[in-house]
Amino acid sequence: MPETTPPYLRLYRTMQVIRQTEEQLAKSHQRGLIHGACHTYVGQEAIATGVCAHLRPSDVVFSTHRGHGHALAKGVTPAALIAELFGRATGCSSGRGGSMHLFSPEVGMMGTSGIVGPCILQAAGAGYSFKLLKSDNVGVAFFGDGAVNNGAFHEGLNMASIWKLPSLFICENNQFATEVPFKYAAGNPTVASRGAAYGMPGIEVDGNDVLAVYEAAKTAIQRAKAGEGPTLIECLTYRTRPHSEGMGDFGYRSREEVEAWKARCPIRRFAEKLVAESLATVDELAKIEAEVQAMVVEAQAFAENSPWPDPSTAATHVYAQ
Amino acid sequence: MPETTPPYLRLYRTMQVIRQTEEQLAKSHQRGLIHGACHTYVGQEAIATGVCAHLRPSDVVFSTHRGHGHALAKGVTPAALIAELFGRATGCSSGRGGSMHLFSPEVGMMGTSGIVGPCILQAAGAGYSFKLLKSDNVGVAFFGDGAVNNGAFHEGLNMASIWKLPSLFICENNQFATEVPFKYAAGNPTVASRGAAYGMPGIEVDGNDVLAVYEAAKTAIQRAKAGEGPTLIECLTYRTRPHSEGMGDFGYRSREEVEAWKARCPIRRFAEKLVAESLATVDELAKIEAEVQAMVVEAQAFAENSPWPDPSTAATHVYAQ
Amino acid sequence: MPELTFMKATLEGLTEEMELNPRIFVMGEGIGKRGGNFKTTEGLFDRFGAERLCDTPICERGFVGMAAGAAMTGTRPIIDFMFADFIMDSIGEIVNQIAKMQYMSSGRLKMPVLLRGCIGIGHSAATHHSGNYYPLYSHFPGLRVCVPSMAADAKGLLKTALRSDDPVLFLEHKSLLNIKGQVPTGEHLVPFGKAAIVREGRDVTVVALTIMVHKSLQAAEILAKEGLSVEIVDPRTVSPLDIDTILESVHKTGRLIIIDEAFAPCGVGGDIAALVIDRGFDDLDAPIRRLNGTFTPTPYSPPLEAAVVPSVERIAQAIRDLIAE
Amino acid sequence: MPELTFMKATLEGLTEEMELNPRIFVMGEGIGKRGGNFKTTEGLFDRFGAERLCDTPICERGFVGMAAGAAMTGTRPIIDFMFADFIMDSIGEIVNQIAKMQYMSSGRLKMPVLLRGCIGIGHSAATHHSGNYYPLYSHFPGLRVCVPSMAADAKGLLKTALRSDDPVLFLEHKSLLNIKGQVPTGEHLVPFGKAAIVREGRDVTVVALTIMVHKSLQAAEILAKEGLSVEIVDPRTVSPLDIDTILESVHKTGRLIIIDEAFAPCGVGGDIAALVIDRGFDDLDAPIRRLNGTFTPTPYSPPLEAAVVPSVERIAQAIRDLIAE
Ligand SMILES: Cc1ncc(C[n+]2csc(CCOP(=O)(O)OP(=O)(O)O)c2C)c(N)n1
Ligand SMILES: Cc1ncc(C[n+]2csc(CCOP(=O)(O)OP(=O)(O)O)c2C)c(N)n1
Ligand SMILES: [Mg+2]
Ligand SMILES: [Mg+2]
Repeated sequence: MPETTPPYLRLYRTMQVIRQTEEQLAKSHQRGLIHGACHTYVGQEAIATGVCAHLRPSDVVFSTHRGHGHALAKGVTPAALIAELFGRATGCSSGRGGSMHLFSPEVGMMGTSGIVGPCILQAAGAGYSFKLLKSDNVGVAFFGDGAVNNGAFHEGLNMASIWKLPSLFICENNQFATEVPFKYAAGNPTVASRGAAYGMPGIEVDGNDVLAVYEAAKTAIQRAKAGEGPTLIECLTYRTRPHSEGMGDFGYRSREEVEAWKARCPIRRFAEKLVAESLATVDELAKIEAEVQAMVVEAQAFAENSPWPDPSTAATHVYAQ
Repeated sequence: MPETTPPYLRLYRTMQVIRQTEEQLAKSHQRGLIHGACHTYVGQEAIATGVCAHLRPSDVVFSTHRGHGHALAKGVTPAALIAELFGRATGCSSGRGGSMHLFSPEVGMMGTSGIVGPCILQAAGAGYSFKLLKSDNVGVAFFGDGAVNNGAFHEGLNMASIWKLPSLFICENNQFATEVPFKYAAGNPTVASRGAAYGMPGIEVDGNDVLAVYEAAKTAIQRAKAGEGPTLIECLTYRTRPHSEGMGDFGYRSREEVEAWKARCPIRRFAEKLVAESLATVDELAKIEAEVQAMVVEAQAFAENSPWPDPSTAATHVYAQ
Repeated sequence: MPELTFMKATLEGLTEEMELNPRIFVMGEGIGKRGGNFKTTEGLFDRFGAERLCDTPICERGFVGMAAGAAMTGTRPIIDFMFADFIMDSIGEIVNQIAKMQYMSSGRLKMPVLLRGCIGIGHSAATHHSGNYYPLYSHFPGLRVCVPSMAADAKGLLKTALRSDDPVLFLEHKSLLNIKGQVPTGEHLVPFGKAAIVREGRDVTVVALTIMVHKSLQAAEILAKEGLSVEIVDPRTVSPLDIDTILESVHKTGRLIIIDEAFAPCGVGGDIAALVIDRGFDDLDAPIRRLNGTFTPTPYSPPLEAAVVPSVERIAQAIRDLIAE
Repeated sequence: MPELTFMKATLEGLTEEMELNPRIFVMGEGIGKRGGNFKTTEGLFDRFGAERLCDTPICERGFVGMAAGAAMTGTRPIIDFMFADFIMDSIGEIVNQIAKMQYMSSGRLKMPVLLRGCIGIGHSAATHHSGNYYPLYSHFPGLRVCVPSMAADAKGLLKTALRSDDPVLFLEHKSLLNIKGQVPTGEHLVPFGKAAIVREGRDVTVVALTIMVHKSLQAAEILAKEGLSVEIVDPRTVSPLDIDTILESVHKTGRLIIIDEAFAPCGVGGDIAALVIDRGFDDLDAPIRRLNGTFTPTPYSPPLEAAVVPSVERIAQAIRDLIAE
């Protein structure tokens, strides 16, 4: 539930969990422990963190190929995530999914998708359920700027708006879809202004400022729960690692640009702010960082030591029961 | 090519051709001469007429289930249209298409579609061809308000905009998709304002005023040919017959509303204006009306007397050559 | 048992299930107050209200995608497409999302989505309103595909679908909608994957799908007068497909022909033929034949349209030929 | 003849045709400067410029729909989907527009659209990047479907596709992209609907598709050491399907097995089986068998993924079993 004072240390911890897990995954990718694609969330941590801080397990999240951060912020453990990417039976999708198919309905992580677009529709659909069931849950879609020019965005936002569904549409505008700049791909290069086309508030926030995201999400959730309908939030951000681990990175953007954004690291910025405004001490933050580090080391060991799934289960659960 | 003075009498004639052909078709539907669906264009004549007046055979039109008016305005003869709806070999689609699949590429009528949406994309695609071929043709999509909430609208307009394609997007907002009001179906109930989402001019015109449509189309075509990109034109209008011949009409709208719109008949209004402003005499208009009537009577006879297609040709032309 | 049309039978099944289960809702174009283009939801709007009979904009992909999200969060959406042709814009949501969600979540998510629409050639509906798409859906794991031919089965399968946690394609041939049949009142469930022998016979097994069941029955009448005894099997669902019933029948008759309005290539008939030749090789006294709709988009004009669909006479002749083989 | 990878062979064919025909252009995500996710357009951007190598937003339905309009107005679009899975959002444009346009216009419009994308299971790509969709496309009239397995065929079919006025699905198994083969330079056209006998044999006919051609060749090597003589037919295109070559082979061997990574139901194997049993009934000395990928969404984890694909060993065993039948 929206709180009056943001849970500063919890936000900090979540961002640390994401960052450190991602860095661990990047290393594991180099070691060949990850078998398929691996799209990290480094640089965008503030977004999943700021939004998911408001969500209960019964609130649901639908996400994309770049979904590790959402899964972690929603409550999937680093161990379950890492094990999934290692293809182990203990992974959050029992090894069936890998990086792009993270499922943990127990905590409201309803899945990431390797196809761009569907998460938007699914979050609208969840909103429809919640409206019909008269529950006060919300459905949240996280998606990239690349999804904005897709028909799913148009159809999903329009329906969510006309039926005033309790849904949030969080666009993480990291300015590129793989290597294609959003400025090139979109006739109108601001996402937030697209809300108007659907009669929906469109809010632009600094996606590297966790408190800004937190506040925007808070307002949107209040709106959703009050039956006033969905909100589109554009979070301006940047991914500071390549599109996918192992891919080249400087054919379409410059090292300088990447470095400039690294300097705007949402975690460092937040830490500085907390200390500067005496909301936390350097020691408190260091302690969190160390705790998280221990957790990630343990998660890594857990994943590496986890068993492979049993090949005889390869075709179970295609149908119910 | 855009002219300085609108071709008043030609516009009047085209509207008459559409109206009279449609009324003939409505009668034929009652007589059982039309085998499938029949969506008439009565009330919307000014739109096809005003736009197509600017088009040469090499400019292309893509249309919808409600496409009779576009076909006629683009140069398909009433005989070829009526014969098509009668399922005859002499029809513009050799009897293969009926009301919703009208093809006459010779005159730039590239087809109507029974599926809502594709015409928008095809007109953008034609624009891409023309750009690549460096021809000065334009691609035009006519579509209803119902298509505006469809992903094809979003994707097609965005791409046409970013590549500055010579395409026109003509939305005939007759306020209903079958029986569903546009106001209900759309989060933002003006179509023209949607242009902004794609960085494209969005123009609203009175779709029952042929000169207004004519002028808007003229500007849009100039823009397209100058390489400045596409235009979205919303033509506010109303269909005064049921969605499809034989369907009920007053479960979702009132007789009064229909009558009020009948009073705004684009043909009568235009005739009155022409006479009032001494741009034509009553006699001139009556003569055109009579000529058209004769033509439609002849077309009807032609269609009724035309041969059926040969069943042995039912599967020819599935593939080329 | 009362006589009902196919359409009324599904309406009865739907009404009963919506009464029983408040989580069921319907989405589609004109399925609210209008009651559906094919009267599939007639009267339900007044009974259940706008939230459970939700009129949509024209955005098939969008609302199918929403159905996935809704099903994952505790409700049971029915998407009423009117014409199944309109589903094509949402194949991505069906094949890559809806069909895969249970598997990818290792069974932790259920996917109780019912997708219904009218299929089939007839009434000069022309090529955008005439498709038969069950082979497409049957090819993909994770989906159930119902193709009832009889009013009672339509009701029974619809009710089964609305109690199943699997996504179901429920495809109704337009020309069946007004066909009448005896329909059990109340609780009547037809299981998935259980074929019906709609006519018993000795000389040949005819597997017929949807409208072709009725045409085959007429052909069988003609052939009976010629002394030929035709057994007709209606699979009722094509995924799962009840191959055992077909094999038993072929074991008895030694001959098999599949009659299907849908296109032959990569169709249900090929599948049946392959399964029978694999498992019932020694039972076969003659080649397996298929009679399908012509491999062409559907034309509008009545004589052309008639030419692309297997007629009673062509069915009868194909059966005669096979028996003579 | 130079040795080229499959990927370089298609790139060579594409480059040659783009040189010859200025109306050809390519659309897709990252196919411009980046040269394609699978390097399918490497170097072409510099050679032909941005208009002919057009990077798109992520809106597959949109640009496939545009391709239809472009093809109708004098250009020849190639849509490069990278993964064929992404095509699913545009099935409506393919099945209801592109495939039907020539027919509906009675041949007055042509539809020279090439739709290419990578298919197939492997490399832990998981379920949204692993589909084999050729059965879906083969079911619908109006489309051509190429599934080459060899570098030379890939080039030859691609060039044929780019001179055909029909819409073509060109589907490349990811695991083939780096396989090498002798590829004729310059003019080299492989016709649609002509199968290749990739290995001659006496005891059994194996029809194998895409990657399974290579696995079947390996299996045949193993079996040769056991004294079994395996003939392998690669259809190369599945629509049209060259059934005559298959029938001739079966006439010789008396036995048929179809090896296909794609799902069995409503697949190409069923179609082949049905055609062979219909036309070659008397040639068959044993049941027809199919060995397909398991009927399940594709899992990510290596041991699971391996379990759902026919392996060389399973192929060899299936052939042995059939010969023993
Ligand atoms: C429908 C579809 N088309 C193409 C792809 C291939 N693809 C994977 S990620 C990606 C770029 C996505 O960009 P964006 O949405 O901005 O997310 P980001 O990677 O920047 O987080 C593309 C094109 C896909 N996954 N789905
Ligand atoms: C994709 C798709 N969905 C549904 C339909 C059924 N349908 C035919 S016409 C129509 C309403 C179209 O409304 P609009 O676009 O406003 O055109 P109008 O009939 O008002 O001219 C609908 C829903 C269709 N043809 N295509
Ligand atoms: Mg991005
Ligand atoms: Mg309308």
